[in-house]
Amino acid sequence: MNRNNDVDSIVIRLAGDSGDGIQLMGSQFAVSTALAGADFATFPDYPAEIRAPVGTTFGVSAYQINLGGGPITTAGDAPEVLVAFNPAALKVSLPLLDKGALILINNDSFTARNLVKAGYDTDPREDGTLNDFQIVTADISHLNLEAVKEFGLSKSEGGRCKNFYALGMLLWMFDRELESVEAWISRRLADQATMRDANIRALHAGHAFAETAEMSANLSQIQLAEADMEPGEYRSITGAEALALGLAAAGELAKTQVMFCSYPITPASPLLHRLTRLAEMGVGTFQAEDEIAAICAAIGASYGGMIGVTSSSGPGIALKTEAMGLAVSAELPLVIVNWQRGGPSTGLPTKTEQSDLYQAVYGRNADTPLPVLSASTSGECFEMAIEATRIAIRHMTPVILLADGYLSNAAEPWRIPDMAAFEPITKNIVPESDDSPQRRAFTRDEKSLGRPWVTPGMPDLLHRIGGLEKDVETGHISYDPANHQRMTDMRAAKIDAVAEFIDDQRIEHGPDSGDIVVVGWGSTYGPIYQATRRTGVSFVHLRHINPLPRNLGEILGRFDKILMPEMNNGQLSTVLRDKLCMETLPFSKVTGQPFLIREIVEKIESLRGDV
Amino acid sequence: MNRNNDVDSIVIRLAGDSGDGIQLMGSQFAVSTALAGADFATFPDYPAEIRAPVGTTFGVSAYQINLGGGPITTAGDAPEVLVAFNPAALKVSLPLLDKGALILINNDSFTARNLVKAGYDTDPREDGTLNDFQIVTADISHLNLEAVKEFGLSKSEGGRCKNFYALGMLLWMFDRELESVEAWISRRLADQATMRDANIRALHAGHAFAETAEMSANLSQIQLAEADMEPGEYRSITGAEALALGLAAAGELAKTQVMFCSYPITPASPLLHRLTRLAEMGVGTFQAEDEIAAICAAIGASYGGMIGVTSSSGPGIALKTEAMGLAVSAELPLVIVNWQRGGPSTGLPTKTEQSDLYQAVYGRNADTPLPVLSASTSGECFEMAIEATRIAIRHMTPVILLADGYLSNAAEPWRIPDMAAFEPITKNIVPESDDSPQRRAFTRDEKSLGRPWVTPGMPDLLHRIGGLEKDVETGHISYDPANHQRMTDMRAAKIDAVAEFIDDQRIEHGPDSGDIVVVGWGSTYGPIYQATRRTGVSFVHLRHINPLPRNLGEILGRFDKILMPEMNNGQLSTVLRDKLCMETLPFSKVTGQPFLIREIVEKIESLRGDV
Amino acid sequence: MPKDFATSQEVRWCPGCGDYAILKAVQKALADVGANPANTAFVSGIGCAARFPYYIETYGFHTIHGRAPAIATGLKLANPELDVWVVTGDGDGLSIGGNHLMHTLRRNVGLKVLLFNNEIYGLTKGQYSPTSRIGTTSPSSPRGSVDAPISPGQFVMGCGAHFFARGVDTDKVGMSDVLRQVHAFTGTAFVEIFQNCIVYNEDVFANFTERKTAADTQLHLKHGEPMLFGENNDKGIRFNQETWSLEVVDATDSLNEVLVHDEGNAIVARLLIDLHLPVAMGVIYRQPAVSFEDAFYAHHPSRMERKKSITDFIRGPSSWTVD
Amino acid sequence: MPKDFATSQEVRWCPGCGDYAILKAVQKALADVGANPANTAFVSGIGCAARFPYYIETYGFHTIHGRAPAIATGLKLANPELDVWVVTGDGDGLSIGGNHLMHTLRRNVGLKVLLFNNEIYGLTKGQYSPTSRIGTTSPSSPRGSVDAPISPGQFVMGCGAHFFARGVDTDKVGMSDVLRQVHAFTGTAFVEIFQNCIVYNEDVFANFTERKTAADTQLHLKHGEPMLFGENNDKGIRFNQETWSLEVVDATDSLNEVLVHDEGNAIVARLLIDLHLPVAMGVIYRQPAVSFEDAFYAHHPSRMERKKSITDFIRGPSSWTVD
Ligand SMILES: Cc1ncc(C[n+]2csc(CCOP(=O)(O)OP(=O)(O)O)c2C)c(N)n1
Ligand SMILES: Cc1ncc(C[n+]2csc(CCOP(=O)(O)OP(=O)(O)O)c2C)c(N)n1
Ligand code: SF4
Ligand code: SF4
Ligand SMILES: [Mg+2]
Ligand SMILES: [Mg+2]
Repeated sequence: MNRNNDVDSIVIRLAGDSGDGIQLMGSQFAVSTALAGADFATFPDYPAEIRAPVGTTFGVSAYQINLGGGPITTAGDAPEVLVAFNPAALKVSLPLLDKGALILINNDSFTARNLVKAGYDTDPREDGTLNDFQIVTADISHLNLEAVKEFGLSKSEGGRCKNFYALGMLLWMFDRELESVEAWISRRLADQATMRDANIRALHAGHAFAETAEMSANLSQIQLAEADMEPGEYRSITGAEALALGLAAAGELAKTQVMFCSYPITPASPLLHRLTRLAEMGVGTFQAEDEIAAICAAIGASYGGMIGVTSSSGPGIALKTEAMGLAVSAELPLVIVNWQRGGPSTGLPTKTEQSDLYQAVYGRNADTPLPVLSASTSGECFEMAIEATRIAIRHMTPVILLADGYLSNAAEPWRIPDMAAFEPITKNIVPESDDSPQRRAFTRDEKSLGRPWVTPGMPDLLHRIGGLEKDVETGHISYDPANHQRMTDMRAAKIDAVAEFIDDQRIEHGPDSGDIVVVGWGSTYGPIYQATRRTGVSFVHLRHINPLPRNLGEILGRFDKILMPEMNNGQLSTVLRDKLCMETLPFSKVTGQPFLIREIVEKIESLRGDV
Repeated sequence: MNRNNDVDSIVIRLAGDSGDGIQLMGSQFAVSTALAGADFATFPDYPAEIRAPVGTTFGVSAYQINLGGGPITTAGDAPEVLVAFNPAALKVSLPLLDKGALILINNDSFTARNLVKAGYDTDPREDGTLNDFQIVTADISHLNLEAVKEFGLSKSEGGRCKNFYALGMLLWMFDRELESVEAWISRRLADQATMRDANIRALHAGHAFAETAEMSANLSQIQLAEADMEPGEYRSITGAEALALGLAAAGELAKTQVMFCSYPITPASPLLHRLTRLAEMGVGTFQAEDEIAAICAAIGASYGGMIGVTSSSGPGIALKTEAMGLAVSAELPLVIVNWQRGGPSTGLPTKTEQSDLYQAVYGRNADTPLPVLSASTSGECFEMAIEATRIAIRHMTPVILLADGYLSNAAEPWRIPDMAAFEPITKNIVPESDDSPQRRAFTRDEKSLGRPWVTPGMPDLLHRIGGLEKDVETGHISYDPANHQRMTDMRAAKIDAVAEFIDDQRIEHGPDSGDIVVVGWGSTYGPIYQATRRTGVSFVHLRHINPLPRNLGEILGRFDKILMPEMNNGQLSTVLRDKLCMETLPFSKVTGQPFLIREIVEKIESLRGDV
Repeated sequence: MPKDFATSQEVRWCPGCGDYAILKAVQKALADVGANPANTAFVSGIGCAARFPYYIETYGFHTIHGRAPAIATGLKLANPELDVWVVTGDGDGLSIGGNHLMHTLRRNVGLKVLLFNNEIYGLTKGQYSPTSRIGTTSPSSPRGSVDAPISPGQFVMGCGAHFFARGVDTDKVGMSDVLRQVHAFTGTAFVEIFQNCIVYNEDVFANFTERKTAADTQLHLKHGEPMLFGENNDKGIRFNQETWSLEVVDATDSLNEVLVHDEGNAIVARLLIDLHLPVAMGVIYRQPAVSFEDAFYAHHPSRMERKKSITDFIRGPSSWTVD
Repeated sequence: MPKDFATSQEVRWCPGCGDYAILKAVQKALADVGANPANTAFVSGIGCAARFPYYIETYGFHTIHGRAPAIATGLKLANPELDVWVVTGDGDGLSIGGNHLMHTLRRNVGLKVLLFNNEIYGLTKGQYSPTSRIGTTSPSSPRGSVDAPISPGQFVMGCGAHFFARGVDTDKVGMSDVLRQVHAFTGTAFVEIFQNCIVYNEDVFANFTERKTAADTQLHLKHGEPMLFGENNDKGIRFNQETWSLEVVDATDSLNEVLVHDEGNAIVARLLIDLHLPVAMGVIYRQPAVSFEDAFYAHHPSRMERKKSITDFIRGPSSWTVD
């Protein structure tokens, strides 16, 4: 690590026990960082167990932050600063570090018992394990308890301020202000005056301690470059937050309420939790008895005139596929959000993956096409939620929006959009005519092929819908062979028609043609962005996966090699071979972990060697 | 129609009310045809309603038979003989006929009331509608009642013999013996002596009537060529029958019982019904509360050491996809049969389609590959059931076997196989070692990557399985990133390994290379077979769809154009583009009806024009 | 007029099917109570019974197997002003759809659920169902079924139902009385209708549905009135505390011992459900409680109205400006 | 020895979770009854409770959410000699898995079902569950839940259960007694275990599980014995026919009015299930009946043995020879 100098960006990892308040400390650090003008990206990495036994390696909770001059698009490859709250945290984090990294250790926790729990036979501080690193140790637990002594808290209450003590130290290291954190503590603990004051005290004490002679001998302040961010108002946002706001915004743009129906599942639940807090924006949440009931209730809500939305992760989406067919057949709008996680089956529920693309594009019985979108960053979840809703209502179809476990929890600075810039979402009009209501309800818009959204309660439009094949014109049940062909063609044409409404594919950066283009989708945006910038190759990132943007084939055709990094076994490659009949070079990583920038850089370099 | 002559083959369609006993009459006709040495293929075509109102067009039940010198592989394009039991039957069948066809009409049913019900304003026998056809009319209802008068039956009971009266006429026309039908009636109605005798009488009376002067003036006997069939013992078989027998045979070959768990659904139920009759062959059937319970009970049965099998059609298979992931993850054998039908959603439940290929190959969350097989003919369902079970047990994986609504009900002559010719199905061995039972239960065979089938009740092998990611060696839960990659790779390699065990792809007929090859799968075998024979182009038909036979790419590479007729929107084309990166020419028919031979012939001819 | 509730679609049940009579009864009941067709929706799953919406001139949604209660719940939440009816069969409602029914009932969603119980899977050609009696022979149980059936009444009571009634397909008077009460109920009103499938399960209920003997084999319940039946109301039902069960008594002798029907008594309701002969009909149990949608709206801070714009929320807990 | 039933796997529930005590009780009960580990299988769904099989040295299958009863049914059918236990939670068993539970119970499949009721979804971080009381605040119901909960006891009785018992996680004596009876039962033995989730729903059952007051707040039932409770068995339960409900009486005064527990009485069982204080514990209902697997095998023409070879069947009704 490049201490005592100005650096462009830096990667910090905080790690400790699940009970140590690491996630809180991390997100507060991120925000205070941002307030000082830095860009950042975070990666919360916590255990599968709810509350694993104290001191164990599988109970380690970590939070990685990459901050500095922008654009920062990933939480960073190798942490350059590690704050290790206990031996287990040290143990699991060490393999991630490059030589020379700075490790800040909480001495107090390195008891014989904790060393054993972490699986250390000897003390790593003394046995040479840390020789390649810069070590700074401090008795954080003890110092913190001293600092808050006067508040008369119990030992465990007092101990809970430790994360703010450590945060104080960090904030000094990066020369950040304490105000925003202080304000946050005051808000959050408004009705627990003692805890509030104790935490604020701990924060200041940590800051002061770092500034003192003893500490600053080993630890010096780091000046981060300011990010060169577009002017505007910013906030920190996770994917779940952005998607929740996006759905609410879509409802507002469509002048319709949003009914969100879901069943809890990792990592989809945060969206449900967020939406319960947006009730005053016309959002309702219904916790159904299972995933099937959830999508069915959403379909019912759409039938009733609200925007029905459901969300889950892979195993839950699997259960919803039969009902998706109904929504396709009945031509009702619906938004289905999939927060992908490691599989198959229960798999690695708290780890990220993007392996549900097959399921989204092809995973239904019969010829049942539907639009598939994908969000690339936490902030982009906002726009994609609006885009998904817009397509659902315009084409009267269910739409799948793919996100993943990483996006759900990862925070980044997000420029607050100007809502006036979004076009309203309009519904197809019921044709005025003497035709039967049934026919009027199935008179499709010529361009989008979307039918009008006729809902029970509207006078004079009584009609019946269902999952049996319908006459392409009258909407009545039809067993006619020729009609089935026409309906099958119409359903395909309707989804193809989406391409007429969406933006052309753009190249994120790099030359317009050349030897290599890297194609990504979803949360691999961050690492691919950096890797392609560093290597100067072209980067194309997909938000619309079905249908693909009309010009995609033409763009990709200008390159010799199409490299496709994916956190799955090559699923987007299948789609591109299928739809564009193009040879691609799949580059898979299926470990439950996001790509490192360097992994992609190396791959590009090795490809270049071949060229 | 080429009357009074020997003909090579002929297509006959029987059509009447659901209550007229058409299906029975058809299947008996087929068998007696076969006994006389003809090859045949049948296509039962019945209404969606259980018992539609008498005389309506939507209540028409039909049975089409193509018979003669073989090989006969489809029920034929245009019927050359139509037996119309009532006006509605005439009305719906007429559009299928070519000019010159012979129509045998039951005069008695052409009442004013029935004409109205069928939607005829005037009598088609008199208004010129039938000018292009040869018409033979007979008062079948009335003649039949006369014939059975002496048995003192009620009018409705007596009327129920009508189908055998008509069958007698048909059998005379084709110079067939009455014995086999008589024997069948005697067996079926063993405990209803009067009905038995009345039906036999009707059969003979019809036969005699056709022979009499009045009739034979209009109707003359047709001599069919004898089929040039391989020597052996034959029977008539439908796909549901063959699949049931195949599962029982697989159990016998594996020396294991078969537990079939399913939930009724059209057109999958016939397999359940058949299997309930094979109990003494070690087959159990469990009618579960829904499709999810059905696959789960099958998984439980497999876990308990029996061969778990489940079956459904598209919407039901959709519900099973989550549990398939569990079987993949837990590495348990399982056979999943999909009798495809028209979709999306409830779609056209009684019509055939092959549109669940996407679902079979790609339709699960995560990277969850599994083998996909497909049966081409009714008889082949037998071998494919054995093949599916063999793969499931060898590789310890769920296997999807695709069939369809057409195969479920269509009968054909089937050469009874010699069971001694099938290799036994062997289970992977539990390694003798000092390793933990958990590790032993997950020690995979080197070539197939299948693990041993260790089941509760075995002493000293206690271990635990589940859907969380497992260590590739010990089988214990593992959250390790590198292990997840290894397991993902292993799961893919295991399914790829299936290709090492299966037969190479063969060319059904036609040159080894050239301008056009037609590639099919499933029940399109019949029409493609005929169309390629007639046009002399090469024909490749797939039984293994995932993985594909190793040499497939090489074979197809020798042709300029790959024509792919499918009863879906081009799904196998996607798979070939994906797996072989080959350009194909999809040729879709999605009408719920099988391809006609001529449709494919025309397509080939138009392609040839292009070449 | 009942015929105002008929659609142009040809009714396609088997001739003689009990569904026809139920359709008539529902059309009549809707006309009687003056229902507004545009504000009425019928939601069904899959099965013969589930074809119902095609034949009734209101809004209608023929959905997928077993899921009608879940879809109807979403519809009712989206528009609580609607009268939402669910039509289901013993297979649709109690086999694949049991879970949704249970949760609908415990939540007390304002749906009117008509379960056509014919003790068979009609549409799929006659397999035994979860209400089929042990020993039912069918294509999937040629030697007779071995599964013990579920009692729809006991099941819905166990799920915390607030309204349970019964009717016979062809009993015009009884059915229209029940349907009117169903219409008036807030919360889940569940009706088991004994429906004759003449093709696959003919006359399974004949022992108590035959017109001739109905007076002796059916007990028509009325809240606050004694449980009397028989041609001259000469028989009654009494609770025997020794055996903890209901028994038939001669009402002329011991009228004072005859139970008076209290719709709110869940214990007696369960005894009535198990009564074999006579079979209890009419509203067996009714215990009004707040409906799910009422609780949902009462609790929703804005009653689903948009009180604030996205611009009021979008900043989150803190924001900063880059210029 | 109980510890013979412990696996090498580290137990990963939150420190203080009620699941630990249940694990101990089950391990002890298996040791006590001399269960053969190789002939015992634990099948579970997904949830904190469902981690159970990893920690017990028998065969084990950690399956998918809600489906354990269906998988266990297949297992039991394939090998009826096994002791098959199902471990489930209030979410796993009563939310997503309600349908399978219902059908398992009505069929009376020989499974031993332990439902760990903590009135919350533990594993997914604390959302309210179908047994959570109205007003439960949770991440998905920050203003309190509005759904009326299901009563596990009433539900299983409604499904035609033949065995229903209750226990408290930390009550060693009561639990081991119940578990022994579960082990001995043929048919579905269903136990609701009140389990404390210290992280997301701490002490919801404290009003009757506190050791100090347990004698006054729990009614431990024994077949054939009067329903007495209290420090000195000085309180009893009586049936009030006026109100059709159970009530507490002073047992010293009116011992003769105190009900004697009859496990076979489904009506009293339902009253006991609804009793608020004291809360009824132990075997509340037991009415043995033939199990599904016994009926299945008794009915299966060959008891699943292969009596005939495929070659005996393959010809079908008629065949012919081509030479
Ligand atoms: C997912 C799914 N599974 C199975 C079916 C097949 N299916 C249609 S209706 C039905 C049962 C019908 O029985 P019931 O609900 O009693 O209605 P009935 O026909 O007797 O009125 C079944 C199994 C289906 N359509 N969809
Ligand atoms: C198909 C599916 N849906 C949802 C989930 C997420 N999930 C896992 S456990 C659980 C609920 C757990 O609650 P409960 O059964 O009460 O068990 P507890 O954790 O409280 O012991 C849920 C919703 C899942 N794993 N799979
Ligand atoms: S099969 Fe039975 S339930 Fe279905 S329409 Fe026919 S008679 Fe009615
Ligand atoms: S979350 Fe609750 S139920 Fe789950 S392990 Fe922790 S304390 Fe136990
Ligand atoms: Mg039914
Ligand atoms: Mg729980």
